[in-house]
Amino acid sequence: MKFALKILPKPEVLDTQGRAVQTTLSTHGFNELKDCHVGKYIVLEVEAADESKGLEMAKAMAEKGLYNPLIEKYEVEAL
Amino acid sequence: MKFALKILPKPEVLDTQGRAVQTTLSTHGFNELKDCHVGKYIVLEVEAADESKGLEMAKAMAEKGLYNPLIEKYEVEAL
Amino acid sequence: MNLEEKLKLYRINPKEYEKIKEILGREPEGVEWAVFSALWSEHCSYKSSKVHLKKLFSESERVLQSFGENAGIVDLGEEEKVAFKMESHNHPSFIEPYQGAATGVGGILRDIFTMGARPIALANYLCFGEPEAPRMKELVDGVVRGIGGYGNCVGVPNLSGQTNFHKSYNENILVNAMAVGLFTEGDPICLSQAQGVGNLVVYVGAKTGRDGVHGASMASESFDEDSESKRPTVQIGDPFYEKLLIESCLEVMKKDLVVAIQDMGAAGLTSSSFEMADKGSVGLTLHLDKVPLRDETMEPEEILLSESQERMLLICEPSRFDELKSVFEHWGLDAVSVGEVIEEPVIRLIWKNETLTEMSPKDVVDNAPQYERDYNPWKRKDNKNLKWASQDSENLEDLKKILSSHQGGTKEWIYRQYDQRVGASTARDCQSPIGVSALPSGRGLGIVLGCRPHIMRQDAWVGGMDSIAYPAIELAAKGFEALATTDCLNFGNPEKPEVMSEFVASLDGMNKACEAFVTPIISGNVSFYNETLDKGISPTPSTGLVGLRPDLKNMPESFFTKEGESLLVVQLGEGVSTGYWSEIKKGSGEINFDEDLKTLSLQTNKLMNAVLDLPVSSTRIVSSFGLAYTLAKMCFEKDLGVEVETDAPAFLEPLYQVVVSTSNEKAWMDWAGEQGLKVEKIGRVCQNKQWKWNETSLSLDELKDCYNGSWQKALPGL
Amino acid sequence: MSRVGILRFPGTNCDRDIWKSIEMKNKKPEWLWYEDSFKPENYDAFLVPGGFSYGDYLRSGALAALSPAMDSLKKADSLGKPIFGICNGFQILCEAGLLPGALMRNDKGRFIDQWVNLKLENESGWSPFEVGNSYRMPMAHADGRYFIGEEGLKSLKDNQQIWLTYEKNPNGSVSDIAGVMNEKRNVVGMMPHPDRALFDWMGSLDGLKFFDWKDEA
Ligand SMILES: Nc1ncnc2c1ncn2[C@@H]1O[C@H](COP(=O)(O)OP(=O)(O)O)[C@@H](O)[C@H]1O
Ligand SMILES: [Mg+2]
Repeated sequence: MKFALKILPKPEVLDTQGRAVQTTLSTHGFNELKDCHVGKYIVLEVEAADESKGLEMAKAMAEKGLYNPLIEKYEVEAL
Repeated sequence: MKFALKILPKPEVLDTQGRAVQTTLSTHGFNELKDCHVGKYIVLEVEAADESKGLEMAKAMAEKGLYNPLIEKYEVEAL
Repeated sequence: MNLEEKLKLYRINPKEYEKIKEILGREPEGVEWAVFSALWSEHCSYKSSKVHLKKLFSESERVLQSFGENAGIVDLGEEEKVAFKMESHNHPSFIEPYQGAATGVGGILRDIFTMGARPIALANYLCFGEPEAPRMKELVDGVVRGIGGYGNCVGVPNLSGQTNFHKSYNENILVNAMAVGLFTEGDPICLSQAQGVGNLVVYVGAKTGRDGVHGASMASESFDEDSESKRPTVQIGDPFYEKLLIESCLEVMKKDLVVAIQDMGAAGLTSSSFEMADKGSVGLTLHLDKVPLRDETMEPEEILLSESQERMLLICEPSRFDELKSVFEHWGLDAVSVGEVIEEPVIRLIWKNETLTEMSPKDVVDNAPQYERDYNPWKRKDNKNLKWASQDSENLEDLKKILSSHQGGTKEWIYRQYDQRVGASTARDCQSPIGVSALPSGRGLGIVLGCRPHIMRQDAWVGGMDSIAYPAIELAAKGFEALATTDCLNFGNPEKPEVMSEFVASLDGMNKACEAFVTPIISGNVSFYNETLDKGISPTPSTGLVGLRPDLKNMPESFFTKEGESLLVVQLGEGVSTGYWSEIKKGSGEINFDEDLKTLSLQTNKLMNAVLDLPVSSTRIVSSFGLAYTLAKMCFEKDLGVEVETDAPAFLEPLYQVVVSTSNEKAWMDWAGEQGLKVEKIGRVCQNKQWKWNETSLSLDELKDCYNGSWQKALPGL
Repeated sequence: MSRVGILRFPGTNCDRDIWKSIEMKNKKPEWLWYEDSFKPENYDAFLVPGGFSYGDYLRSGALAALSPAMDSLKKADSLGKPIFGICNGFQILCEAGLLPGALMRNDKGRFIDQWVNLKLENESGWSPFEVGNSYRMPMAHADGRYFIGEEGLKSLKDNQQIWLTYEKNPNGSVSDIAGVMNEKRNVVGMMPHPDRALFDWMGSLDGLKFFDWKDEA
């Protein structure tokens, strides 16, 4: 069973990568780009009895240290 | 309009981050984790006439350099 | 909110509140609370330490700028000058180790280039708890990654460091960073006095966010309690932005476009604007609504207190503003005029055409409270019985235990993660006891850190003295003359007399040594309240010294380079400590030090000259674990062994001795006779891979494995 | 005197080191700013220095590869001009497609600063030219693991495009690769720093041998 964690910097936290990507792309021909945030995409393949168990597990892994709650937020998604 | 790029290392490329996450998690007792891949999650906020135009733009940005086809693959998603 | 709650939230005590009312002639209102809270904080006002810092030895012929500016400056002659300073980022690093340490590096670099100097070197002084303490592995990893992440990216080499482990740091780690900047011919020194009525106040760099806004300051009536997003936000450092800021700021200074400049550090815009105005005896208008914001919903109080990184405030003549702006634009940065210098000595805070308040910077800055905290006179411990003599209890096999311990083992894991050569001027890196940067004039600039917490625990006065003497001797052993000092005084709660007593005693020890060695303290920082649940840290007045050497030729190595060379020990002073090993083994230690510092300094100076004049291949100060350990470390690099015959103790710690290896023993012995110094031959360097001490012989390969394996053993997985 | 264009991006931090290296070889260095196009005909050779262009954000070298100066550099390549990228400069040249392959995070996931010994595998348009010789210099990078797919590697080998290899692989690079060249051999890139091995006091002089090129030598 596969799950994806989408991890992004919290909105109030400075997103240094997002800032650099946004300014660079918008000056190089993509001025339609208004905002950009760069985070992590983690695919976890877990062995679980059912989807809800798997989801729980994925969350537990995230909480164990795959994201930093002081500066990041995350969502889980079943793939 | 917001779009997300999900970028992952190509299967033939050694995913050192994925490997590191897996080792850490399994030392923490998450034996159910069978495989793990770490990539990027990029949220783009673009000004576009409609969704299909926006999607096109997001793809164009990806192709312009947000991913490196030699080592990565990506998917776009409208948010 | 009643008054009591408010005072608590803004961390202002009742007496201070009375003083504020006296100053204002009324009760404080609105943002005034935040301004007093910030500027009267321990961090900004030095209220517990100022009376003692005033006593510090801080001048010499070479000192161009001492306390009072962003960093001190020393004249090196030949049109070269250096600015340097050290600062703590202990608490933020404990909360978020990567960002805490990274922003610590960013902050200290800004202090340096604000003065007009190009940063050329970094050094870091770290204290961690026991490896098995909760979160410790994560803290070590995060701090080291953070320092490397920032320093490497911004392109300033890390040349030196020191790392200590002790249980007193389990819940209060220390992260102190030092930066050194260079002025070459024609580089102006820029100061922070606002001047020139009608000049513009210009905001440069990153946009302001809610980063680091004090919990205390969040309490103003204007905020609703429930708002999650208004909680203090972790400050994020962007070394890439900092690099742009360095280049652009140095360029505008060189083009003479700035009248005054100041970085926005602790308490952000508030402290920078009030201090600039105060120093220049002028006033400023500040249109807070013109400050570039990351989040448009920010309120004036948050803008005033934000500690967003990579921002500067500068004063510029209106006619030069366009030129200034275009330099920043070239580097991709915004420069925005947010106010004006006015004659009336007040800070006028304006928000959408409405004056929020007018406050006199003199009243707030100069009238900040100062406390003479209680302390007791220091009683030096009398340990006259402790002698420099071989101990019955010594077991030479313990050398393996020392080398395999995290305290005595390699720190390579740390400095491999630091770029030590960017800038192409590194002559000695972190592997050497002192870092050396090659100056354009061809001379060498030595950088070294001091303060050994185990000595502090034995005697705070001697520990303070040692924070200067030990690094000064390390410099001399490579032929460098110590020129000046910066410090970072990390202590527990100053309201406790026992902590304050240690503070005063160690400062006195430092000061006496600075006078004797003529290494004035020209910049620094005090970090109190390193305490959790009533448990404070070992007193840790870390120091950074810079030294100068006339050339880079024949600089001694710190390891043996040639077989057959004689091993000599040069004695400077007669002090003795039971050393670090005794503390680890028995939990405590003793020290006997009763030296005439003037003599110690003279002897050190003689050693420096000898290193420059006499044939010498390697030198190394005998360190915390004693002679046996020091010799072993000198063997590793080239796999050369030693044969030692001596009746010296193996693990006691001398204050002080220096090991010298030379092909010309006679020259050194003659010198010792002439100069009246004690030099003893203890053995020779040999080809076979044995560490031999009298009858005991240990395999060098085994010792090396102990040393190199120590890190993984203590912190597996890192 | 040969004119050497040195590219500068926001975040480049070995630019002044390269300037020094070029001057030591009695050549004339000139800055080329990333935002500005330039005329390749006016220069004899080009250097892309190390550093952290754009903070290494997204991928090392990726954002720099998008800048106008890189379009001019591609023209320079089409004219066969010698181009040399060091460290971040190597990453930029790969991201821009001027060199094959990609540089990924070191296998242990950490920045590594250490001395390395390199072996010259094949001759390129850039010095040194003594195939088989070994050179000692520092490296300092987080993203230096050279990667190229199987086919790519085969063609690198077949065309003798592997320029330098590590004596002892520090970062997990495929086939110990420390530097490569393009098919025409005018473009080269390497991760270690010859610009940090120029004087005795630096610990090695080997770096001095890396700042000449064929049409001049
Ligand atoms: N935090 C650090 N950053 C950089 N270098 C460090 C750090 N900690 C220790 N080092 C370096 O590691 C080497 C060994 O340190 P240490 O074991 O304390 O021995 P020494 O007695 O030589 O200082 C020293 O040369 C020191 O400069
Ligand atoms: Mg040391």
